[in-house]
Amino acid sequence: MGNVPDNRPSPHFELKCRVDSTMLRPLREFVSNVARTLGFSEKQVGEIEICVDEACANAIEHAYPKTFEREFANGGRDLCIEVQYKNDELVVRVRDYGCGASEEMKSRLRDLNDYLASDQERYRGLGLYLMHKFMDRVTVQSSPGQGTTVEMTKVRK
Amino acid sequence: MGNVPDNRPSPHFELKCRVDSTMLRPLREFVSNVARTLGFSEKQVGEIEICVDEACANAIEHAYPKTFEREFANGGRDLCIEVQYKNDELVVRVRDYGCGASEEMKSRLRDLNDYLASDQERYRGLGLYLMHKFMDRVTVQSSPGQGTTVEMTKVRK
Amino acid sequence: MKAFSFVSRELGDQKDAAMFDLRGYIDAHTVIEFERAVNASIDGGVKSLVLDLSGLSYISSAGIGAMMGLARKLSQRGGDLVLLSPTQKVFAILEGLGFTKIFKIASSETEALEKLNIKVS
Amino acid sequence: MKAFSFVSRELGDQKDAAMFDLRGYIDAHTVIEFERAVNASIDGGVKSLVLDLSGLSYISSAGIGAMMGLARKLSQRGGDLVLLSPTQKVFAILEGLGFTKIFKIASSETEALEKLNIKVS
Ligand SMILES: Nc1ncnc2c1ncn2[C@@H]1O[C@H](COP(=O)(O)OP(=O)(O)O)[C@@H](O)[C@H]1O
Ligand SMILES: Nc1ncnc2c1ncn2[C@@H]1O[C@H](COP(=O)(O)OP(=O)(O)O)[C@@H](O)[C@H]1O
Repeated sequence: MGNVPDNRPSPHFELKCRVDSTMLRPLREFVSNVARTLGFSEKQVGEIEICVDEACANAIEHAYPKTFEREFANGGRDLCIEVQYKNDELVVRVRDYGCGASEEMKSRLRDLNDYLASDQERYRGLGLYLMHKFMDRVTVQSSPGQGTTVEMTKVRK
Repeated sequence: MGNVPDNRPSPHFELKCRVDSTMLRPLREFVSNVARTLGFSEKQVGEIEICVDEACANAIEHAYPKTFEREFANGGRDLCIEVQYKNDELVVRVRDYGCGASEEMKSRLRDLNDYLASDQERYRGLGLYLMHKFMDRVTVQSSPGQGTTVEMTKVRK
Repeated sequence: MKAFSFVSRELGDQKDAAMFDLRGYIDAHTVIEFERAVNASIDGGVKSLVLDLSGLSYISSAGIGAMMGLARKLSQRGGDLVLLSPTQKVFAILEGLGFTKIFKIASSETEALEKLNIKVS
Repeated sequence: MKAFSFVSRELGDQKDAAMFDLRGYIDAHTVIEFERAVNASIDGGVKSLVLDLSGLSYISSAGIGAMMGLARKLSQRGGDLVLLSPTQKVFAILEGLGFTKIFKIASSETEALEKLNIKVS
């Protein structure tokens, strides 16, 4: 668009919640519904939906191990989803306040062949691979004990 | 339930946003989707959806008259939706930071006959009537210049 | 998946009756498009309208209010408005508010035409 | 509107082949129920499974991982897994990740049975 000002609204959302995994559906569908409203194609909407779901599921499953449990009544987990849209880019930030992730996770972009070679009751480790596959940019910020923020950007096409 | 502790999770959401009316859909569907996930019937889910929509539409349409316009780039409006569930009750609070509403609006529970007797291009004034009709409790807090909060409670049946 | 769209066609033998097949939802945002469409039709001479609601997933007070205004306008011109086949969800909202007693509602096109006193050739 | 449910039945003439008709979605929450259902079936002697995905609205990595584990388990027992008629949305996700080359996917029940070498009487 160059110097032409963009007169379309730049919506912004900040959703703080305490939830368990039953609420993954309303969370992922909220963000994908925002993307749909912004004119993303149904294919892109589906890709955004699964990436948001994976990031939120990770926050719920991995960020709060047993030692944190006591702080959260009734199995709820604190997380925050931020959504911003500007210049055809949807930025989604999923933040938790948990144990933080290792250096390994940050650089983790598991090869699909590793995944396929593993033999498990339920294969795991596809979440970050998937985010990198479906989003245009993914960054993970985390330090042990400080919680984790996954920032994902999708360009509308 | 008396003294028996409720072990089901009590989810809590606080959604702050800057939006225009195009975003009414993702907002109302988010809250109704949370209600669905909590086991509300489809009929109750539909009633919650329209009440949330009306409250948000009011915040977007009425809370920020022209004089406020300058503060909000690109036609965005600030509002906050809080959702809480406990002991079979869903509480939804829709808050704006606008001009506030008159005493008249707070007590307004327009009779359907008044509505029908009015002759307009587009009939108006059904929003608060509808919230009172479909929700179990509705309270409006507002003072001129302080913004408005509509609190609505729906009991799961 | 457009938020709101419609397809319109003439109804029966008359040139002043039309059917609008509504798709998507009518809320405070999309009501503008709905009003533009039906007003253009009225300006073109249409007096009687059937709104097919079977593809309408949602309606808010803005949409109900627009349909009330439309019904009033048509009756002032000697015509009428009939709502056809609302989904269970939309019907429940209209019923809960008392509008199923106010709007003419039909469950088939034949019934809708009868309610408008339109003969099918 | 349950989050996840299924209907299962025997397939063809064999007693060790079954069809699961999946409804709803499989994510990190509902995957537990999905695994419970298919594992009970395997414990009951089933070796070959067709999962009808036409009613599955969504799948996340948890569901894909569970299906991968299931396929591995069945092949270890001399059986196989076939996915039947995924919706466009689910197919797009599987395809984007490369899983349409890994899972056996059929677009009709006949094709699914052929892929399992099951004869229909
Ligand atoms: N929010 C988080 N907090 C702490 N650790 C995390 C978080 N997200 C991911 N991880 C770590 O990174 C690993 C890889 O995540 P992912 O690729 O999504 O696969 P999976 O969740 O199936 O294990 C997880 O197993 C976990 O150890
Ligand atoms: N958030 C708000 N801020 C300021 N005024 C409001 C707000 N919500 C409602 N009002 C006032 O109350 C009136 C009645 O609202 P409502 O019953 O929803 O009908 P309508 O929005 O169709 O006028 C509005 O016309 C407006 O004057």
